[in-house]
Parts: sequence; structure tokens; C-alpha cells
Amino acid sequence: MYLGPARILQHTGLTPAVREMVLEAPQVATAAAPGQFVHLAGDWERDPLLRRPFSLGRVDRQAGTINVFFRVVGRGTRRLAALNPGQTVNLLGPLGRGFSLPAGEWLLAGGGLGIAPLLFLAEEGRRLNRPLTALLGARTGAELFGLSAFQEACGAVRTATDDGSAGRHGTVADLLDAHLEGRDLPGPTVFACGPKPFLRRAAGWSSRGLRVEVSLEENMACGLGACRGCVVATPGGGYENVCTSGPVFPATEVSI
Amino acid sequence: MYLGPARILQHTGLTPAVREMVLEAPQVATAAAPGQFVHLAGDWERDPLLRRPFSLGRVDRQAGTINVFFRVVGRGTRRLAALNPGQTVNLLGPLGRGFSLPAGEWLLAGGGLGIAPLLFLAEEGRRLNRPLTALLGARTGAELFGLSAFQEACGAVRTATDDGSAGRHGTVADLLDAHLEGRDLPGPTVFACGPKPFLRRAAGWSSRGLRVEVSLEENMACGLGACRGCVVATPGGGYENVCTSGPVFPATEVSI
Amino acid sequence: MTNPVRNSVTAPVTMPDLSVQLGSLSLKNPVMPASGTFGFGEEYGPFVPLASLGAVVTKAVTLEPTPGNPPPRLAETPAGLLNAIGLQNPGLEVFLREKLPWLRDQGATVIINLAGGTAEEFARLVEALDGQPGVAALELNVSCPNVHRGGLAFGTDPKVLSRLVGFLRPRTDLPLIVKLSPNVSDVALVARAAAHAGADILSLINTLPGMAIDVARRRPVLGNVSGGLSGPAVKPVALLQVWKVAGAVDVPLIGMGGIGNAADAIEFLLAGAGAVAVGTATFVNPRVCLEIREGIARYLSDNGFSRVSEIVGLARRGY
Amino acid sequence: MTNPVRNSVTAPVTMPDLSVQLGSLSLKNPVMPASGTFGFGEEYGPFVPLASLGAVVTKAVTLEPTPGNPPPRLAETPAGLLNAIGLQNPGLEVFLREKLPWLRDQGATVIINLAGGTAEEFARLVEALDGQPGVAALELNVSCPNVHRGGLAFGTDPKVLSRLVGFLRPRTDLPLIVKLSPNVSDVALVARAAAHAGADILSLINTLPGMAIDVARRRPVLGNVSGGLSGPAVKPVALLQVWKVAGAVDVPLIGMGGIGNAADAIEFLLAGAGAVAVGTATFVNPRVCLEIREGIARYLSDNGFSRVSEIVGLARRGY
Ligand SMILES: Cc1cc2nc3c(=O)[nH]c(=O)nc-3n(C[C@H](O)[C@H](O)[C@H](O)COP(=O)(O)OP(=O)(O)OC[C@H]3O[C@@H](n4cnc5c(N)ncnc54)[C@H](O)[C@@H]3O)c2cc1C
Ligand SMILES: Cc1cc2nc3c(=O)[nH]c(=O)nc-3n(C[C@H](O)[C@H](O)[C@H](O)COP(=O)(O)OP(=O)(O)OC[C@H]3O[C@@H](n4cnc5c(N)ncnc54)[C@H](O)[C@@H]3O)c2cc1C
Ligand SMILES: Cc1cc2nc3c(=O)[nH]c(=O)nc-3n(C[C@H](O)[C@H](O)[C@H](O)COP(=O)(O)O)c2cc1C
Ligand SMILES: Cc1cc2nc3c(=O)[nH]c(=O)nc-3n(C[C@H](O)[C@H](O)[C@H](O)COP(=O)(O)O)c2cc1C
Ligand code: FES
Ligand code: FES
Repeated sequence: MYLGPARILQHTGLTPAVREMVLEAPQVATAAAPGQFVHLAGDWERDPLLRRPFSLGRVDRQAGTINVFFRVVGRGTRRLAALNPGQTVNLLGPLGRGFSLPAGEWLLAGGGLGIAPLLFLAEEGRRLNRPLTALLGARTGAELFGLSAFQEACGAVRTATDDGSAGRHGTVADLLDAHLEGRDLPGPTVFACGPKPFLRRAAGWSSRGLRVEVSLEENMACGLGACRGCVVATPGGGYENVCTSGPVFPATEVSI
Repeated sequence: MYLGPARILQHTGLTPAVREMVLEAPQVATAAAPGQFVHLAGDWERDPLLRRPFSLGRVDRQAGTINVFFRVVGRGTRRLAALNPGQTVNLLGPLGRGFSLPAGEWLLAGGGLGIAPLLFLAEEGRRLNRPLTALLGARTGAELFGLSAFQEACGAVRTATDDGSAGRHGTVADLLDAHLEGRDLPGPTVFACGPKPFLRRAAGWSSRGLRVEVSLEENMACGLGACRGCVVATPGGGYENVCTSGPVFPATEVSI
Repeated sequence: MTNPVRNSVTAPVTMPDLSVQLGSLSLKNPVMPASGTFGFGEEYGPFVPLASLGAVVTKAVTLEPTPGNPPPRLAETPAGLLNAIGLQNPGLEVFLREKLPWLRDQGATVIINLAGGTAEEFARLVEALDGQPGVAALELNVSCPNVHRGGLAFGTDPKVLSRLVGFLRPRTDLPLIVKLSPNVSDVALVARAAAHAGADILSLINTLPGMAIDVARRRPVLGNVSGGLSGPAVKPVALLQVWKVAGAVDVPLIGMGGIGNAADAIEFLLAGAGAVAVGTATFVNPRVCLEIREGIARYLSDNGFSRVSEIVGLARRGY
Repeated sequence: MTNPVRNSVTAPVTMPDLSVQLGSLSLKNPVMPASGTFGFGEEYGPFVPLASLGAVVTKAVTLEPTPGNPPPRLAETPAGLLNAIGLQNPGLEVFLREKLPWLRDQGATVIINLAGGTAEEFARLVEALDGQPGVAALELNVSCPNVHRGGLAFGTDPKVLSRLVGFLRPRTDLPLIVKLSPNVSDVALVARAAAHAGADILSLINTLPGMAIDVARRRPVLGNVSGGLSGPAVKPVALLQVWKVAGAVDVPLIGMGGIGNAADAIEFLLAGAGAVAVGTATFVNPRVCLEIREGIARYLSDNGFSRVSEIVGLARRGY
């Protein structure tokens, strides 16, 4: 696991709502698996105080770079957004457990920034020659990203937007239901990442016999499993760390 | 009194230890008097939390600009130092009471960043055709600044450095004592600005019949006289606000 | 009520009513400066029409002129400010002669913060202000951490506080605001004591006792060694105390501690405060009270509320 | 001693001695992680040789496995962190079987933080750990704000605390560290009670009770409603409590609360703490304890001190 500076090689506003940062982090690129994340901080020390977790959105092992995609939502992402190429961030990672990489067909379903880890997963799926379908949703067309990469990697890519500005008028959950409804079992393994209500609906397909893996988000402090701050409840009644047992869980093992 | 944004027009490292920032602030430039200060904040909100006070180091009424000179000592000045021309600071000012501008000879004595307000005072003195002498001290030659402006304005300029790297080996207090020792009274009005031990020594000359004015520094919150946080003790036993009754005081009216 | 978007669509788009009623005290809006951070109003007059504030809360007034503590009196800390002013003020007489008339002329709703070392001192202050025109309410500062006599003890012992409030209550018809000390294990207990003894309104929190040390000089930074901590750093502590007191008493509350913007203020309203006070943030932005007032108005209309009281305590449902 | 420069010139330039002695507890250096922020050490093993720390202080161990509080358990606040973990831990048995042996193998000086809901629970924990090889001291967590039974009450009532410590004292020869609650009006009172009842060392502060509200959802952010505030925001409060306790008792202190760098740690040493613990800052920089250790060494040699004990309480001279 790497802890130290990572130089910003590129930093762009990919869409009006989504930023992409390319970081020089060869140790992370080598070790990373889809679904894992990195924990970033600037040199701002106290404001914000804690690191911020971001999914590995793309990894170039050859170049030793990783890409993170993020939306500006609060203080931390605002300060990240102000950094320029040549500056460094402090990086801890790769962290957590990623997606299983099973045999058979994969169905990648992501909403909003939940698209980010699926990009890495799609590229891995292509390397492994898995039949891939991607279902991608966002609030508006301007928030959809990575489409060409998905198109290259996947047999089919469907999109939806809340405002109908791109793809189907609706959510990625609607796409998922439409895609799976009436299909014969065993169907594909579903990899879902996005807002909680969507994950809940995706998880519902477990009861229909599909393997569904969800990628969760929780407020984090250490990112290492030490503080027990980032837990999700489990059906058994206890709690699991999202940072070390997840962020990706089989949908049956967590109570979202 | 102005409260609002001020654009940074220039920002340079004047010497390795002293930065100069030129701000567009026509309302301040018009109203300012030597010895007054401005209260600055960036858009960082909480870190640091409070504004930071800086002497008006130079004022160009025509151009509507003011210059502040500062040393990086902590979080606030570090963040100020990182700002670039074109960005803005939030400015409150001009604040406080400046130097009296009496008839007769003026002796300007400044140590370290205490030189800054004397620059403005020297230019005002020249406009008023006062006979001026400047005594300037710093830790090393690299921390002395504004020399050419003082040379233009003043009949004589003497310098001293703690390490002897420029001017006399010693402090501005030594210069002051050497300059005044043995002189006939009434001598010049002394304007002193710098570290407390120096101000104490300068104040000592009041008892020899000279008018001495000292410019004080205290931690400030409001800068407006409301919080009573920035006080200096007075010989009468009470306290005076540095921000509104000062920062410049006749040396006889404060217990430094 | 839980879907902000639906509400904002169905509710008529009118300017929300910002006035609040704290028992018998009527305020134009729920935002006021906190005592001690706004002087007697004069210094902020150039920036804020004082009549536009919910109220003007004065610096503590004591019976005699109080010189205050030796400097340094201020130290900045992470997202916080330590102060040890020591209640410096010109005393009751000068206040009545020079400060109050000016405040009255501004059309401000004036709340006077009072500090006494003994119950008798408090009584004389209360009696002197009762019946003065232009005074809307009195705030009893029983919680200042920066004075060595009496003050703080009143605020931390429920019995002593109860006796003090009961002693002062009959001496005025003005609403009595009791400013609670945050420096207690169970603030609800103290709040109940004050309310039962006749406090009309409770205000909280005052500053938390704290200190800083200069490692170069190896001495405390403050002349008084310790001071009171305010600013964003204390907001979580303040908010929980308001939450607890709102659950313990029926009297209205003025919440404060670290409020710097409208969202902060709304947190306090949702926790159960009927109005809020803004202290440290005023030092950075003299107009912050007005900006917070606007922000609250926007929040109300964006979420389909028509008056402030509709959101007071709203985060408490179910607890 | 007051001129740092002269001292650094005249003193021989040797590496200062960082070891500290807290009563009968010997530590290699005065810097340790704070309980609950370092797990049982395993997670930080990749970053820090555990034997290089002054001590490893474990997450609280309870008699039975404790599931902890519902999420969200964390909320960032200005320069602070609210947590409501609820003492999640696998319980004594698993601790003894799986965690302690590993810690012992690292060569770490192990301090075990214990939490019980009743005096009897505490007693069973203490007895189970007494005599276990590789345990250097026990820290009694009588001050956690995040559990609903017992815990906090022990820490806020001097009589109850005194009884608890007296009850546990005879049950072990290990040094007993009592972790005081900061949530009291007079921490010196509680400290004296703990010391007189037999505490060998006092540690402080635990987190301050606080909360945050989500204004969009109009609900508390934390699943548990309230949590404990830690981080730089609380440092001034923590430092004053250490200062006060150092003036009230003779037992050694472990100071903590908002320490993020060597200067912060040195403030606590100067205030009278014999050692320091670092919590929240570890989350941002897993190596922060080592960096603080180096910073203290540099401060000592720059200022002509040859051992840590020379600066403990040094800012107190004259007070
Ligand atoms: C495993 C994981 C992977 C993530 N991957 C991405 C990604 O690829 N792209 C992206 O844009 N966002 C991602 N997020 C969410 C991202 O971490 C938050 O948007 C970010 O922390 C917000 O920080 P802020 O300071 O701007 O917001 P603030 O709201 O000011 O943050 C306040 C606190 O809340 C926490 N927080 C706020 N939102 C979230 C959230 N959704 N999840 C977890 N903590 C949160 C922050 O970390 C911080 O501690 C991921 C979260 C997790 C847990
Ligand atoms: C009237 C006045 C005029 C000043 N003029 C100048 C100037 O022209 N150039 C210049 O470089 N400096 C000047 N100073 C000092 C300057 O304000 C401080 O250096 C600056 O506030 C330090 O901020 P910081 O965050 O970098 O340091 P920190 O040490 O992190 O600041 C912590 C706190 O201490 C306060 N503080 C620290 N040093 C001083 C100080 N010497 N005086 C007052 N408060 C202090 C800060 O304002 C802040 O509240 C002046 C101070 C006053 C009161
Ligand atoms: C400089 C200063 C002076 C204060 N003086 C008083 C006072 O005289 N009376 C009082 O009741 N509270 C006083 N307070 C406390 C504030 O009214 C308020 O309770 C506290 O600062 C918390 O609010 P804030 O975080 O918004 O500043 C003072 C606070 C500060 C910072
Ligand atoms: C996430 C978290 C968990 C904690 N768990 C415990 C605990 O189990 N036992 C305990 O005595 N203190 C616990 N604490 C308190 C810390 O040990 C420490 O007293 C406090 O956080 C102040 O130090 P800091 O500001 O450096 O974090 C915990 C603190 C945090 C932030
Ligand atoms: S963030 Fe600390 S355990 Fe997951
Ligand atoms: S800084 Fe507030 S009175 Fe001077």
C-alpha cells in the first residue's frame, strides 16, 4: 500500500459536472483492482481535516498513472478542483476490496459518479474477454462521462438521464429493470454503483437469483479499518467496514 | 471606511523575507493616513479564521492603489503569499489612528516590518516638506526594504542589521540612541515602529523631552473597537484599544 | 414536508415571514449579534442598519466600570478564537448616559447583557434597567469564563442559578434571558432550573474554557492564562446543547456558538432554537447577520415554508 | 532556561533522551496513538513499526463483543471530527486470543483501553488482563460519550469515579490509567478523586459531546444523533484541562485532544503532561506519531534540553 505524494499530471473539467484528475502513482497503478479506491488529501491540513475517498476510475499500469473522476460537492472537492497539474496530492491506497471478476456475462450499472469505478471494471472485463453490457445514468447528459471507453469495451451501452437530455428519460435503475425483466436465469453478474436508492433496487435482483455486487459509500476517517467509522449494517445484525470489507459487497451481505 | 474586495495588481517577493502586494482600493487610498492599517482576509473562510492587520506601506491616491509589505510568519501570511495578481482579497479599512504630522523635524525609526508604515510616513513628510531622517534596522541586509524611497524622501538614511550584513552591526535602537545622544533639545519628533524591546527603548526618549510616537501591534479580532481584544495597558491603569485609539500612540500614553 | 422539491413547487411563492416571537419578546427576524462581539452597536453602525437586525445584544454591562484582563486577550486556534476580555465595559452609568440613548435612536431592538459578581449586583443592574425606554429584554450573563469572581459559578450549579433567577425575576417586567454555561455535565439540568425559576428565554452557548501555549516563549499566550473558545470549532458542542435543552424545557431558546453562515443558523433552528446569535463570524464579516437573514429567507421559500417557526425544532421529529 | 538560543549554544549537541517514566510505566518516548484511533495496531503496522511508538493504546475492549452504533458514525466539522462508533469491538475473548498475541509479537508497549457498563464488568476485564504477558498498563475508559449505559456517568461524578477506581485498584498490579471525562465543570475535582482512589496515571481528554444536523434532510447527521468531537478544534479545551489537572494532582498525565504536530504535542508537555496521545491526526497521516517524536527531539536539542522531563510543566512556572 502506498502512502505519499502523487503528482497531478492532468486535471480537466471533463463535463460541466465531472472533473478528471490523472495522478502519477506507479505503485498504486500496479497494485490496483477495479472497485478499489484511493484516499486523497491536499496540503491544506485542517480545512478540510480528513482525507477524501475516490474510486479508481482508470488505471494505466504501463504509464504508472491512475485517474479519478469527481464532482465538486463540498469543501474537500472544491479544494481538489483548484489544484493544477504539477502540484501534488497526498495519496493513500489502493484501499478496500474491489469487484469479483467472475466468469460469464457482466452487467455494469452505474449512476452519477458511480460510473467511475465501472470504467476501470469495463477495461478489466475487456482484457478478460467477458461479454459486457453497460447501463449508465446521470441527472443530465452533461454528467455522463466515459461513454467512448464503455463503447469500446462493451457489447452494448445504454444511457438514461433524469431530464431526458441524453438516452432514455429515467434512471439507471429503470435501465436495469428493463434490461433484466423477463430474462432467463442464470443471467449476468450485476455490478452496481451509484446512489443508495438505485443500489437498493439493484440489490432486489439478488432475490431473483442473480449475483449482484454493490459498491457503497460511507463517511470515512482512516480508510484502513482502524476507526470503525465507515460501517454498513449486515443482515446478521452486526456491522462491516466499508473501507476494508468493501466498498464492494455482494448485495446479500449488506443491509443498504 | 471600505469593506469589500480588493484586486491584487502586483505581488512580488521584494526581498527573500519581505513580500509586497499592490491592491486596487481607491476608496482606501483616498482616505488613508500614514500609520493606519487595513484588515485583510482571503476566501479561505476558516483557516485562518480571522482577518490579518497590515500597515499601509505605500499609497498612490492617483492610481487608487495601496501597497502592503509583509513577512510570512504563520498560516495567514502563508496563504496571502500564495495569492496571485488578478485574485482578490477582502479588505476592511483604512483603520485606526495614524501618526500625527507635526511641524519640525521628523525622525523615522523602524525595525523589521516596522519599516512599512514609515515608508508612507516618509512620502507624506516629503509632501509636507518636513526635514526627515530615517533609521532602519533588520536582521539581515536581505530584510531591509524601501531604501531608495527613503533615500529620495529623507535628508539622511542610516541602516543597521543584527548580523552586520548591511549598514551598522546592531539594531535600529542602537541607531536611534546614537543619533539622539548628546543632541540639543527640542529635537525631532520620533516615530518608532518595530519589535517591542525597540519601542520600549524609543519610548525612553520621551522622558528626555522628545515627542515619541510608537506604532503598536496586538492580536486583533474586529479591528473596529468592538471586541476589546487588542488592548494595551495605559499608565493610568486602564486599557486602550490598539485598533481604534492606535495603532499609533504617543509613547507617554501607553505602558508597552 | 420531507420532500423539499415538491413543497417548493406547490407552495405559493411569497416572501416568508421572518419575524419570530420568543415568549413576549418580538423580533423582526431571528438573527442577532452575540453579546460582546458587537460592542454597543456603534462600531458596526457603518455596516449594518441596526434596526434591520433581529436585535442588538450589547457587550456585558457591569455595575461599575470594568477594566478587563491584561493583554494579550485574543488567540486564534484551529477554526476558533480564544478571548479573555474580562468584561471590559464602562459600567452602568456611562452605559445609560452614552450608549443606550444612541442605540434607542437607531430603532434597534435592544437586549442588554448584564454581568454581576453577586446576586445583589445583578439585582441593582436589573432594577436600573427596568423601565428604561428602548430596552426589549435583559440577558443575564451567568456563564462568562473570563472573570474570577462569582460569574461562572452561577451558571454551573442548578441550585445557585435557580436562586439567582428567582431573586431577579420579580424586579422587572422585561423578558429575562438567562445565558447558560456550556461548561456542565448536564446542561438540561441547569436549563430546567433556570426555566422553573422564571427565565423567559434561555440563550446558549457561551464560550468554552480553553487555553493556548506559546512554545517558543514557553508561556500561556493569553495574559489571563485561560480564555473562552468561540467560533466554528465549538459549533458541534453548541448544537448538541441546544438540542438537549430544547428537549428539556418549554421556554424559547436563542442558539449560538460557531454560526458563520445561513446553513449553520438553520442547524440551530432545526435543533430547536427560536432565534440565533452570531459572534465571532461578525469580526470577519461585519455584515454577516444580514447575509444569514437572507439565507434563512431563501431556505424557507426554497423549501416551501412560510415562516421561521415552521422549522424550529423540525429535526427533532421522532426523537 | 528562558533564552532558547543561548541554551542551544552552550549545551552539548547530543541526541536528547526521549524516554519517559510515568510512575511505574516506562515508555521509549512520549508519543502514542489515542485509543480508538489505532484499532488494535494491525492496520497501522504497514506504516509504523509499533515498537517505535511510546506505546500502542488499543481500541476499547469490552467484556462481550459490542456491535456499535448504527451508521453514519462520522461527521467532519470545522477542524474537528464527530464520531459515534459506540465502542465496536470483538470483546475480551477474541481480543485475548487474536489481538493481544499479535501486538505482543511486535515488541510494542501495550496499553489496553477498557470499557465497562458497570463496576463488575470493569472488574472482570481488569482481572482477565492482570498477569497477561505483554500488557504494560490498563486505561479505564470512564468517559466515552457514545454509549448509553453507565460509561459517561462514571467519569462525571467524583464520588462514583472514586468508588470505581478504589474497587478496581486491588485487582491488578498493572499501572491503572484513568481516562477522565472532559464534560465536567471542574475537571480538577474529578482528577483528584481518581488520583486519591489509586489511579497511577490520568489521561485526558476524551471527546467532547457534540452533534451536526443535515439541513437538506433536516435530520441529525449521525445515526446516534450525538457523537464525540475530536481533532484540532478541541485542542484549546484539552490543553486547559491538562493545565488544570497538572496543578491539582501529583500523578503523571497523558495529554491528548487535537494534537496534529510536534508544536501541539509540546504545548501539552509544557502544560504538564508527561506524555501525549494522538488520535484524529493519525487518520490523515498514519505516520504522524513518528513525525511528532522527531519534532520533539528537535525542539529539545534546539533549545538545549537533554530529556523530555525537563520541559514537562515548564510553562507553569510562576502560576
Ligand atoms: C469508496 C468511495 C469511493 C468514492 N468514489 C468517488 C468518486 O469516484 N468520485 C466522486 O466524485 N466521489 C466519490 N466518492 C464520494 C466522495 O468521497 C465525496 O464526494 C467527497 O468525500 C466529498 O468531499 P467534500 O469535502 O467535497 O464534501 P463534504 O460534504 O464537505 O464532505 C464532508 C464529509 O463527508 C464525507 N462525504 C461527503 N459525501 C460523501 C460520500 N458520498 N461518500 C463518502 N463520504 C462522503 C467527506 O468525505 C467528508 O468527510 C466516493 C466515496 C467512497 C466512500
Ligand atoms: C496594526 C498592525 C499593523 C501590522 N502591520 C504589518 C505589516 O505591515 N507587515 C507585516 O508583515 N506584519 C504586520 N503586522 C503583523 C501581522 O498582522 C502579523 O504578522 C500577521 O497577523 C500574522 O498572521 P499569520 O496568520 O501569518 O501568523 P500567526 O502567528 O499564525 O497568527 C496567529 C494570530 O496571531 C496574530 N498575530 C500574529 N503576529 C501578530 C502581530 N505581530 N501583530 C498582531 N497580531 C499578530 C494573527 O493576526 C492571528 O490572529 C501588523 C499588525 C498590526 C496589529
Ligand atoms: C470577544 C468576545 C467577547 C464576548 N463577550 C461576552 C459578553 O460580554 N457577554 C456574554 O454573555 N458573552 C460574551 N461572549 C460570548 C458570545 O456572546 C457567544 O456566546 C460566543 O462567542 C459563542 O458564539 P460565536 O461562536 O458565534 O462567537 C463573548 C465572545 C467573544 C468572542
Ligand atoms: C473514531 C474514534 C474512536 C475513539 N474510540 C475511543 C475508545 O474506544 N476509547 C477511548 O478511551 N477513547 C476513544 N476515542 C477518544 C480518543 O482516544 C481521544 O481521547 C480523542 O479523540 C481526542 O484526541 P484527538 O483529538 O487527537 O483525536 C476515540 C476517538 C475517535 C476519533
Ligand atoms: S474509515 Fe476507518 S474503519 Fe473504515
Ligand atoms: S480588535 Fe476588536 S477592539 Fe481592537
